[in-house]
Amino acid sequence: MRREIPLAITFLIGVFMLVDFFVPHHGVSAAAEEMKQWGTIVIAASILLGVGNLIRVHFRKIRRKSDGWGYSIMTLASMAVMLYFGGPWGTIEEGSAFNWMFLNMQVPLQSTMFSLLAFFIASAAYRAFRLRSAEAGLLLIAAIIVMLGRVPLGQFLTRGLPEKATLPWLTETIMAYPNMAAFRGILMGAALGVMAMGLRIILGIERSYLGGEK
Amino acid sequence: MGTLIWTTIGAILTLSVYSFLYKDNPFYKFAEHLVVGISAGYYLVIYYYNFIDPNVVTPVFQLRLGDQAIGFGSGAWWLALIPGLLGLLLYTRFFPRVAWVARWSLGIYVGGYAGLGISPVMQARVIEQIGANALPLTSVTNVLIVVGLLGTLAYFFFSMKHKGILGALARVGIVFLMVGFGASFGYTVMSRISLLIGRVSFLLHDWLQVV
Amino acid sequence: MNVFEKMLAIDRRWIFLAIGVAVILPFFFPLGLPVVVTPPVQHLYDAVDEIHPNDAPLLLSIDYAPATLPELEPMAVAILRHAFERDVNVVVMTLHPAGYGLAESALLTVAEEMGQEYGTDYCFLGFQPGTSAVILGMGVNIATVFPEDAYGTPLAEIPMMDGMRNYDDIPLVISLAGWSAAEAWVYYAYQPFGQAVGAGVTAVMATDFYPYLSSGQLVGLLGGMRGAAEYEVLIDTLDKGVQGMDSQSIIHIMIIILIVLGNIAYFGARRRRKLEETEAA
Amino acid sequence: MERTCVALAVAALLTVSLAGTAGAQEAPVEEALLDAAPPDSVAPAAPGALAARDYLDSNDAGDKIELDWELSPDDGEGSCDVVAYRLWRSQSASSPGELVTELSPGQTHYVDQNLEPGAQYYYSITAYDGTNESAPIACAPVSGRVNLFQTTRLSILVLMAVFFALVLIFTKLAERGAELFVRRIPGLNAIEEAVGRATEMGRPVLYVPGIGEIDNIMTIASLTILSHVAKITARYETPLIVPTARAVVMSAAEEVVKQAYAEVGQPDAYNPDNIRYLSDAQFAFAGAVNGIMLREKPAANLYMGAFWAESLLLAETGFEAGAIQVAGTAMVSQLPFFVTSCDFTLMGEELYAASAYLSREPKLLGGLKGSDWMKVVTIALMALGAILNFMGFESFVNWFQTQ
Repeated sequence: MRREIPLAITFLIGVFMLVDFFVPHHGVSAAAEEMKQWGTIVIAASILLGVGNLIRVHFRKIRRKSDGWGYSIMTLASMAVMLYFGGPWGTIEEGSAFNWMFLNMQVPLQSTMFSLLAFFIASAAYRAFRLRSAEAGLLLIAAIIVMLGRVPLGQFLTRGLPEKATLPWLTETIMAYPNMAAFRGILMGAALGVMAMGLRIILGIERSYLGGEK
Repeated sequence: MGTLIWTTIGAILTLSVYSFLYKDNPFYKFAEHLVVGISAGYYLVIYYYNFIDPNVVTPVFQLRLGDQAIGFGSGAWWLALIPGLLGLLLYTRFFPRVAWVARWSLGIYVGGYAGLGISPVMQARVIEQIGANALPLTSVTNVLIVVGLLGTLAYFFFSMKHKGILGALARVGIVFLMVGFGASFGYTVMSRISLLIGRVSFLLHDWLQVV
Repeated sequence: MNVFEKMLAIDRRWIFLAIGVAVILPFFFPLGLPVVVTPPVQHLYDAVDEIHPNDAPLLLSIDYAPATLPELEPMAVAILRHAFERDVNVVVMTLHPAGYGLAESALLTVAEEMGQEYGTDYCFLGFQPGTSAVILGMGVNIATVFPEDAYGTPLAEIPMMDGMRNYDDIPLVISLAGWSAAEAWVYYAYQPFGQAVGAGVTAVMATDFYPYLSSGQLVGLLGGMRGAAEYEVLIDTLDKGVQGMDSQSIIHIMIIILIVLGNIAYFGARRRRKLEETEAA
Repeated sequence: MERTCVALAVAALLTVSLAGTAGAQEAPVEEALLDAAPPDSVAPAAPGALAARDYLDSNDAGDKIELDWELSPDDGEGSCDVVAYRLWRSQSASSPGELVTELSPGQTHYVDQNLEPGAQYYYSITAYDGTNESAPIACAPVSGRVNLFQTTRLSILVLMAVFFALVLIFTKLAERGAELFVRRIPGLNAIEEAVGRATEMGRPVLYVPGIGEIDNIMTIASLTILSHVAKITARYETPLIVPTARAVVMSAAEEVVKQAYAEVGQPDAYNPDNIRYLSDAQFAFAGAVNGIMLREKPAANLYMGAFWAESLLLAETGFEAGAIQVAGTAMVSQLPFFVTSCDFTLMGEELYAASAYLSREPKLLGGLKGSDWMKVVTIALMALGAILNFMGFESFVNWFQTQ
């Protein structure tokens, strides 16, 4: 009962969505659209579970005074502030406190975290691109050619040479052929994996996401 | 003035994140915990206003009585009840004894999207590719693409040991994979640095205004 | 622990420091490392260069969002400078909801710097939702899509806009976008109306746009910061683009050197280990 | 043509100003000059025959109708004063109905969309010069036909059927106990070794199921692998930390881990505080995970699922923290970074294969074998297509062009 019903639901909806792709009829697509929207709503509603978990974990940290509990207060506090400004008595329009906090705290924090990649990509290259094996060698050489081909200096180095010997040309060629061929292969294999998995889910063979077997 | 204050806050947070490059430290911990809290509050609010309120609360509580809306896509209030209910079912997870009920919503969601995903993937990643890769081996580039694709697929062939022809093909596949990985690694460097330049110009130009 | 092993064990924070310096320095001392102008950029430059001064305007669609600002804003600045330098009228609009402020600030800063006058030399239409619909609509009648400019003035009352009907009155459209907007201009302005379209996109997107160039659907293309830098070289006012490319070049080269050093160290250390093993044996 | 238009405009002006004395309405010269179409009392000649038909003998929902017409003689030539074509739609023959759209001169084609399938529509078109409108040209009533099958997608259906057949056949074989060989995937041993090492060192295992939503198949595959990992950690009572970026994934992960601990008879070792929701915001999540790596010092980091730009942020920090790292994703854009910065990486399909392989469940192996033989089928089709193309029979390959 606990498992059969959800599996039955999964099967019915899954098959319906599968069919929808091939049937242009309005009734079908309208129903599919509606169900897609249900999905987004379920996800939107689920955020409360996440926040609940967040509160529980940090609350326990604070109560146990386990190290870094001060920061947990910070997390809960900043969340509370956001909720206060965004709550029914607040507003989320442009210029609102809610919006300001988003634009001037969350956005810069996120884009700075993102920009850390500039540093990490360098350190990763330094330590990972070692000629340990022939394969590693290929990785290394391809990377170097493309890096040179991307910057004006690279162009500068090979100016004068016939077009098909310049680094930029080499770069584009590597990106357009070997690179693309390999990625097509990965994507095709992965696609089959996705479909097999999808089928297993619909048929209820794959059910780990519902929590193990029983 | 107000902007200056906000810019300064942004700048301080930016620097706190960069301090992580030296080592984990109170400033980074502060920034990290702050952004987690803010984003949690942010998404809770945004999800409510963007999905729950317009698609569930409004239609249901207006109980659009008398309007003829029936059938899917009509936005009829009783249709809005269903996702609302599914959403509520999720919350049974807060009560261990009935937590399993949440699986119903999960089942609908996962099942629906599993079915939804299959056909487009088949279309874009397999069918279209057959058309795109049915290339006569009449030019170097065609050979490159076909050989590369064959090799990679061979590498991902699990039903036999990689020996003999299959083994050789798989080796070719690895060659292409490695070249591909190296190339796209190098190709990405530029955009990553652009991000850093963006942040630095925020600090030097928008905040300190020294350049 | 010999020099090689030291190199292998180098604290990666030195690398971070080097990267940081390489990014910051060019802001203060632009090196102006050699930038070779590529054909796509040259063509876009020429297209702008052929527009008659004080006549039919260049339509610049600034469609980027904050995320891609560092790569695309330098393009906007360079193009605007070029146009204003030659007294070419410019109409600016945006198709990205978050683009309004960015487009406005870029336009106003350059206009002020070049002493241009609103309404006679340039004009800002603001944002309209519905990308493809907007582009198609403007092909029939601009005034139906943008009845008034961003500040509520009816187009008819704006000197430079008066009498403008549709793409027949626009010699060139340039879209700067980190998303599909640039393609939208090709599909909905070039295809149906034969409007000349140029584009500026992020470095990552650039490769996807080369086909449009060879097929002539785009008159020219700026790819990422490099495109901006090349344009700055053409109008010889070096700015963020070239600065950016300085940092880019330095860091790219730096990474390559690091890789080489890393390998020297790796092999040096390995040889030494081998030697020790043989001695031990 | 431009020139003729201007000339005609001027000519028109003269006639107007002459007519002016005869009391016809004045036309201010400058205004007229601005506009190729001088305001006159003469309507442009009507466009030629209008034809309407159901949009591309429909694979659509029957809600589109395609219209073609011939240019008005005054469009670009003649009196050269067509500013726009006006397309009208009506449910009855009697009235012109509503204005569908205005189309610029020179256009002769339009597809009217979002109509009611099956309903009858009467279309008419007029030429318009800004003031006057020509007589409407009507055409026979049309209606969109509803289709029940998208014929252009037949090839997709066929190959899907083939694939599913293969999968089901192998699954049945497996259930019957047939020995299905599947070669060992190197990355998989790595997972077990990594977890083993963490156990020896008495330090936790960090398992990141990606930042994909649970509808992402990579995430589902990841959850399957997670249940396998959880069983190992449960046996050795090694703490297992699972940070998530999606609430639903978090609750699914809770189920999976709790279940795994129960199955190996360690229900009490399960610590709910270790399955954490951090943030839906990509880099807030990455930042928080980095924090975990540096403060709770996991000895093994497993990244399995859908990753975007945060991949390298995690892997580099994890390396600095000295953990063994095994990644698995089908995100091609991120594979280069995992491959370079992790000890082992499950690439693309290997991620899906892993879930089947680990749970050693014959049913799951069926899917793997099915995919394998589907690859063979695909390659055969490509080769055949290439040959036929070469010989000039393109229809075969075109059958696979579905967009």
